[in-house]
Amino acid sequence: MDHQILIAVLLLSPLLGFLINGFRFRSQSYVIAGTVATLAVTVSFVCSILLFIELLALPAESRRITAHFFEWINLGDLNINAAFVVDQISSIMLLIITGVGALIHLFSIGYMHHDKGVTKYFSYLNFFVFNMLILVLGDSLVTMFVGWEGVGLCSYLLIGFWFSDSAKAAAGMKAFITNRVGDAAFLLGMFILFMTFGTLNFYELNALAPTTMEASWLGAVTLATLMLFIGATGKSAQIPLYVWLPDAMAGPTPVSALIHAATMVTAGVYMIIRLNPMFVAAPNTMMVIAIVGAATAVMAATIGVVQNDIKKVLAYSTVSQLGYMFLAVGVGAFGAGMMHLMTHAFFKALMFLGSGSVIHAMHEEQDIRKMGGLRKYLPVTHFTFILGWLAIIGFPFFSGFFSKDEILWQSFSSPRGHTLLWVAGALGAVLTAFYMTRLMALTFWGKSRVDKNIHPHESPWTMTVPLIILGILSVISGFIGVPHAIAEFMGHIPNYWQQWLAPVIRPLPIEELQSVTHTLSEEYMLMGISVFLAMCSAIFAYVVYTKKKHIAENTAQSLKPIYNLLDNKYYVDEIYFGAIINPLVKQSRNLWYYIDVNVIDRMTHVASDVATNGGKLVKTLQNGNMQQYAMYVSLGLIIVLSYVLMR
Amino acid sequence: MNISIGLADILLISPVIVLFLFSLIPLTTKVLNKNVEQSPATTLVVALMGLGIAAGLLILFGGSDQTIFNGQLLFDGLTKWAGLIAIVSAAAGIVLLYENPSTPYRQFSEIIFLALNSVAGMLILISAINLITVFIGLELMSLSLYLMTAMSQEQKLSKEAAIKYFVLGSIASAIFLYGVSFIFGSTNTVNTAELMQVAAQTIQADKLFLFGIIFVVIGFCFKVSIAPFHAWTPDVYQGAPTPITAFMATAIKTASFAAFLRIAATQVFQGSQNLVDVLQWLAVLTMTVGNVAALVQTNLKRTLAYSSVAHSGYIFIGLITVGLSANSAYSATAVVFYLLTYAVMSIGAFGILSMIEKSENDFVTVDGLAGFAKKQPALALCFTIFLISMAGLPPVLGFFGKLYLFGAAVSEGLIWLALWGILNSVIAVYYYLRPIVSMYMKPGDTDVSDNRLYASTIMVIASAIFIVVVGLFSGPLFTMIERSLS
Amino acid sequence: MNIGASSSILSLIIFLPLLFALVISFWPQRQTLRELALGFSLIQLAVSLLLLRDFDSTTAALQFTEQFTWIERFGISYFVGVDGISLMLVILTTVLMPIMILGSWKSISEQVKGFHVALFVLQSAMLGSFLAMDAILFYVFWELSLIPMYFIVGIWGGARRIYATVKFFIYTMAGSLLMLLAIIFMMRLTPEVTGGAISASLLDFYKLEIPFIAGDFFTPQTLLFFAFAVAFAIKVPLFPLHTWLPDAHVEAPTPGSVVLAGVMLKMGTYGFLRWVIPLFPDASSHYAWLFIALGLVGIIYGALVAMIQPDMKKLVAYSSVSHMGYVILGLFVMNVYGMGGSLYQMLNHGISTGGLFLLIGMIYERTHSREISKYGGLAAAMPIFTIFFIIVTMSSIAVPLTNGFVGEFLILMGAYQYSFTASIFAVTGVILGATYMLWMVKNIFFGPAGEIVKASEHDPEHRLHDMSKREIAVMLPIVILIFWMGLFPNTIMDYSKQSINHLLQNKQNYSLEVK
Amino acid sequence: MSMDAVLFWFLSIVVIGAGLSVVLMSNPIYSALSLVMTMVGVAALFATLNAYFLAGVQLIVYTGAVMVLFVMVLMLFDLKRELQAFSRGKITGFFKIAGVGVLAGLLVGVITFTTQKTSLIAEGSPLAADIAAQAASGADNTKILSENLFLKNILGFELLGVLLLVIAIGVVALSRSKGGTHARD
Amino acid sequence: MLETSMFSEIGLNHYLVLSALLFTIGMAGILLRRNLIVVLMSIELMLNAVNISFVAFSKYNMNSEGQVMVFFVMTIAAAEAAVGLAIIVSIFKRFKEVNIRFFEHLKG
Repeated sequence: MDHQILIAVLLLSPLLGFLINGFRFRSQSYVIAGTVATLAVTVSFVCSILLFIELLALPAESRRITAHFFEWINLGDLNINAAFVVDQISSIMLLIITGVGALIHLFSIGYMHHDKGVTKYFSYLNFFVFNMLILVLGDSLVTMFVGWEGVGLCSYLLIGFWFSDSAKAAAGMKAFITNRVGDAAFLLGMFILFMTFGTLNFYELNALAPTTMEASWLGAVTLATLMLFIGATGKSAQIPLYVWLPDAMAGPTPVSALIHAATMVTAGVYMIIRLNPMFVAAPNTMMVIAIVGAATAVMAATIGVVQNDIKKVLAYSTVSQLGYMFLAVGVGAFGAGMMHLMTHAFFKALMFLGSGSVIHAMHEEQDIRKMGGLRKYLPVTHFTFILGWLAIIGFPFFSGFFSKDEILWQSFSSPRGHTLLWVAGALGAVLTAFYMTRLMALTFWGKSRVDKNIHPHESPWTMTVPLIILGILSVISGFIGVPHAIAEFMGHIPNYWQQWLAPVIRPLPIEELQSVTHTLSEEYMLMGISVFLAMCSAIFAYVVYTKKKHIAENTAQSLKPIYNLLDNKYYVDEIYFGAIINPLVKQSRNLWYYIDVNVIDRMTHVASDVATNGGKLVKTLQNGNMQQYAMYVSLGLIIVLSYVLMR
Repeated sequence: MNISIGLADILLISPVIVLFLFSLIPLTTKVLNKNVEQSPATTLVVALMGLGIAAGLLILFGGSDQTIFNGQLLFDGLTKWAGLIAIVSAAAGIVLLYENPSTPYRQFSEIIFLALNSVAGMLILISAINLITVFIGLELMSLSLYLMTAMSQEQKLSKEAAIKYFVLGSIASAIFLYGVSFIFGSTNTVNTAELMQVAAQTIQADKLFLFGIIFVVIGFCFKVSIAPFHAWTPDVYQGAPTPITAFMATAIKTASFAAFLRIAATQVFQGSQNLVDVLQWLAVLTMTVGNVAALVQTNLKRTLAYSSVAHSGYIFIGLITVGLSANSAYSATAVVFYLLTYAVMSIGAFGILSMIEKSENDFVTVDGLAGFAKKQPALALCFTIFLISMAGLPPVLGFFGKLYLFGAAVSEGLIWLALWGILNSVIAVYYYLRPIVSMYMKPGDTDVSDNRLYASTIMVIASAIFIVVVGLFSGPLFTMIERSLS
Repeated sequence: MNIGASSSILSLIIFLPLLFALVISFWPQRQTLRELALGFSLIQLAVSLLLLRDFDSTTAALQFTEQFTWIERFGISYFVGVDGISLMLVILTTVLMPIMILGSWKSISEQVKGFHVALFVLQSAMLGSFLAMDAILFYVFWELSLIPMYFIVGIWGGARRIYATVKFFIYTMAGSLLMLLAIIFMMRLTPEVTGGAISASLLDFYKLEIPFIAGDFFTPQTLLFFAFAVAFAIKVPLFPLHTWLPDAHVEAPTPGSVVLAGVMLKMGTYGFLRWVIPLFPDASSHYAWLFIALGLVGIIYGALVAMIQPDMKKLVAYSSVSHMGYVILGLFVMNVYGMGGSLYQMLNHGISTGGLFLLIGMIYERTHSREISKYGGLAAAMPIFTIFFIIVTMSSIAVPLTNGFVGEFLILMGAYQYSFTASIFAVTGVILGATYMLWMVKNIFFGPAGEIVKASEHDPEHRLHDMSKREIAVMLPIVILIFWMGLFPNTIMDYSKQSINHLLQNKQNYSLEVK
Repeated sequence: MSMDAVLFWFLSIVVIGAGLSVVLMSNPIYSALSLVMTMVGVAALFATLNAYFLAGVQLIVYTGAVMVLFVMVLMLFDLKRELQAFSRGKITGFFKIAGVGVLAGLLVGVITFTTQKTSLIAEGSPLAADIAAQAASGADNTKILSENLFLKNILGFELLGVLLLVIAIGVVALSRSKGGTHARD
Repeated sequence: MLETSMFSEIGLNHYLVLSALLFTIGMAGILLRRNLIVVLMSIELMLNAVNISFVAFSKYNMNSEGQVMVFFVMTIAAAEAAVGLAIIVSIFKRFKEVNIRFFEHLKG
């Protein structure tokens, strides 16, 4: 019972924060609003920790705390409860969401203090946390879907937070609709699962998941998982539905940190890990996921190389990193995926907040070409940003290093992996190192290109404290899940992460695992190659963007077509608009014009015209001449007589 | 030949006698009063008394299923009900007459005299089972009407209407009579009761008889305005003074249909499938012509005239059903019920028009009703009720009339006729809605010609109440009529 | 004091509004008319809640039945009853009524008396058609509902009101007359099952076994099925019979739109559920594909066409076409999810689309424009209004925790159970629905201040003031219902579960018991 | 050719010829006079059919009364020449003439080809033998007629009285009404 | 044989055909003549045709009822003529015209 209360408090405290701030949305007192919101999330964080401790106390196999509140939808065989589960996976998510969330709330107090809609902002933020908690805690796909759409809604509201800019409002709408495409597939996936297994509860589904692998592409499990994966591509910004995420940077920067880096966008990965037995049973889906993940990782990284907006760079980086996570889950490395999810949450949140600090300092200037040399104005930001940078480029023994290399290794060594996947992953790592270094170089290092009117200054403590905490986490968090190879090397550090997750992760089938064997040396070699290449890339970028600018410009000039292609993000938006959206709108107009107006209404009018013309005919016949009338009588008589005689 | 006329004959025919006598009272008074017209109100009261007494006598003796005058007249349920409808609607027509600008008040007693005798003719027409008596009744009814039409204060259109009605009506009479002569020649009788026994066989064997029947049927078709014999209807309805139009659309139509019903009830149609077919086509043609023509009218009276044609088509469906069904009481009841329905709503609708007309030359257009609802909410509501009822929308009487009528058709397997009737109802809705649109939804200041038209107002409101109340409780009335018809 | 639902509570529910209408039409004071009407509607709501309280949701049987002979000759009776299928629609009708009256407080300024009389008569007719268990009685109420609606659109409507109202009337009338013919035909068949007497009772109709030959269109059951189905499809409205709806909605005054979308359209879908499917099980199954296809076309077509509408009301009207397509889809997949979802979606659509129309009405009162392109940036000027609008929008696009999700989810699930292809088409509606609604929200509320907002800034007389207390009071029940129904759907679905299960299990020989 | 036949053919030629000239004469006075001729011919035809009483009535009522009325009215109007005696219009004219022709054809066809009633006395007449016996003499015929008229059809007879009264009063009233011949205004 | 019998033996059909011809002549008159009085005369022609038919049938059926009818028809025809003429006279008084052409105001 006390679990139930704990979970209730965990869930309701952000909701309460939302309501409190929501009802006084006109208030401009950022202190009250911020305090309320931050407190609400902090309460949740405390609950999360308590729950985590309770979980720790439970034996490994039965680490599961459930809270059943009420029956939600109950019809036929469908039985969906408002029930929530804290287990190994969701407890990690809980900690990330509430922990990082609380930090970002704190950061926001400083960041948003001058904004008129600050109370509204905090209420949205709290509401987001509430929905995210439902997403991760829900015990069934439908409950998850509640949060799934709920975070989408919050994302929509927060992206369009500065709604008077119509581009920003449009970005919010784009995010929601793109997500809806995924959601539609998600719904289909749910239906397939329900009709196949008769339940939508995660545990029941996982227990029912077939142990034999499904070879067919059209098998129920494959189809269902594919559909769910499409849902995940929407939420987690994978090809082909990633297009909304870069635009989503229109929202306030802490929002980007919370929603579009740390939490919401990882929901797809989380969902796949939640249902990992089901996905394991569908190798075809896994293959698709891995390929999509790898492709996204590379593609987003290439775009990131040429972006000049600090947040856009981070956004593409996020897309790219999410690609890694999908690559991981696609090859069956669920633990590694989850690990990367967590480390990414730390360092990407850190970098977003850092960029927020920069933007704050630069008075809303986001173009990195107009920055440079900020190191001296923003020491704390710079320092923490460096930590994040090192983490993301996989600098050894920073958190990103552990998770990313585990993913790369798994993509090579897993029975569902492939050399090409590893190549793609490594290429992505190289590119990541390049563009992140470029970002650092252009923003913090080199000569200042800052506008004379702008006097950058370090942010207040509410903003720097979260940066520092996240920086620390970015550095150390990798150590809780040190990969096997490195652990060997570092002296048998236990992999707490794997141990923790093991009970809820279904390993790949034993026969598959036995089919491939890899040696430790291979692992070292590959790790060495990737790290080496990444470091080279980083150094190259450093050199190019701090010392020898002309190289970059020359390259851009000489590779104009490629540069343009990347600069225009492979024209994906244009293709979507040109091939789908615009024709759809145009055809809709035609549809309305031709079908509604010219067919259906026309038919109605024709029918009435027929009647009216009939009436006019009768009117003509009724010409007022009584002899004419007598003629009708006689003709009528004749016709009747003749007709009757005909038989 | 021992034929005596007894008390029973006199009692049964007493409504006719009463009507005739009462028709003479105002006239006699006028003559005695040095040819000076007494107050129209008195005349009206006398006329209404006469009609009232006649109605009472009809109720008292009417439905006794007796034939009198050697099988000339039959007083059965049909006589009683159709007679009552005719008398009551005639009374309503007279009330309208009393307050209409086209009425020649200096000759009000003459008009009333003609009207009451016309009603007497109707009673004869309704009760006659001898075709020649039918003819006499028909002529008594029609000739009075022609004269009434011609006597309007309005000089141009009413005269034209009268002459058109007269000439075409005479052709119809001739056709009817020619048919009677053929029937007489073939069967040696013109008594419908006797005809009933031989009709079905004779019609197959004897083409002359078939022709006779067709001529008679077409004679009636003319009177009840079945297309293509309807052409006089819109012109005459429009040209005649509105109260007389009301009289024509209700009393005359009821009486003609009742007599027609007697022909149909002889089951004579059953002998010739072709005849049945062609009658069905006539019904379809009538409904369609009436409704589509009404769609394009602007003059409200003419619209209602065409609508009257369309309603004849609906009733004609019932009539065909009567001609086909073995147990015709139900179908006949449906027809009589519809006649009642149509009479009440027509009286009401024409009554409203009559009240709006400002002078004998005034005619009401559809758009001319604009703003009526603001000036006269009660009357506008009544008019709406009449129109809704005519359109056959529940819960008012018109719906139930149609329900029973189409129900009868469906039960005889004439589903396609019912379908056609229903299709037509849809067309009809459009033009029934237009006056409502005008009254309620368009700005304007249409008002009644005089706020002191008490008699008409009472009559119109009573009709509306009747339509609503009887509409809701039509079951007992239907059962009552059916019981007296079977 | 324990006010129990007496045996004649249904008659009370049906005829109380008529009585109210009568009282209002003779009420001498103009000033207190609205308050009176509001009070009456609340009384009516209370009475209907009594019904809800005493309703037994554990049975599929017909409850609170009353049967009096009406027209004995044809076995037509005044026969009313309520079961799980109709109960919630009755409540929906009575709930929306006070909201509508309150919503029209300012917008209806002419002929106030007539307006409220029409509203109450309309309410009575609608309740009657939900509760009638006799074919003719049903038909009477069904058609009766047209007349006040006709006046509401025609008198208090917009510029093209007459075209719209006549179109509405004739479309609906055309369909329902076919139904009348079918009813008459079926009454002729009833002696088979009643042992000689004609009957118009629905329960006797249920007993009929009307011959059906698959593939032969001209068999009685097929023809009757289509006669009924067309009548209801026009009312729903199902593509391609929907074109009257946008016109009617655009021209109708706010309460007219609300009642049209909120309740009247439900009469069509209710008809399918109460009449078509149980009466003609073979034909319904055999031609289910057709209606599913039309429902799907309606979903997608309605959404696509809504997307390009420049007028808010027209957009919402086409969204109704889309939403009602879902309902039809759910009904004809003939499984418990589809049907349960459909029944739920009927309520949802009534509430959320009704809410949208109310909101559009409020903004129209202020600016006298419904052209989306003239708006923009309204969120800054009217934040509370924006909040309400977005909440209702979310309900309309079926975001979870709002009512819309539950219905749509169940219907889609039902569609999937019927066919994967059908569900693929159906879910596109989910995407498109979000597209057009958000497009509208974006263009009205977000972006830089548009023509109207700018004009209002400079003109103190036309300043856009945010929602008044009354307007909040109008919207609050709707928002509460949206969330209540989204969070606790069982509290509402429990009432209809038995009836739906009963229908699905005994589709071939459906019958209703009388409790 | 019996005398009867000769008489019939003569009379029928007269009737048809006169009837045609009623229709075809463009001067209404000539039409009226032709109508008199027709009436007389019809009266004679009645006589050939043993309906002597009716022949008399025909002569008195029609030629005597009705025709006088017609001629009088014509005189009253003083119509010397008709401007447009016949209706115009090619299509309608065609339909009218064709219609009349077809109607005549239909009637004659049905009369001659579908029945073979060549005799003037029905075989096995349903009436009583006494009538058959009395039928030979015209005097008795009138008696039977009068009995029939005053006993069996007394109602019709009385009604005709009413009708004539109504017509008389009505016509007078019409003539005195506004715009009538004897209007007081 | 047929020739002789048709000409020499006068039967019912002869009278009926005569009546039919007269009837159609009357009909033609109504359809074609524009003078209202002539139209009225044509109506009389039709009624006379009917009378011939009645009398012929009366003789054929040996039923004097036919003759009674003729009597009635004649009376009514006279009454009709009276009414018709009265209306025509009143029309003439108003319009100075009895040509049908002038009475086409009511139409459509």
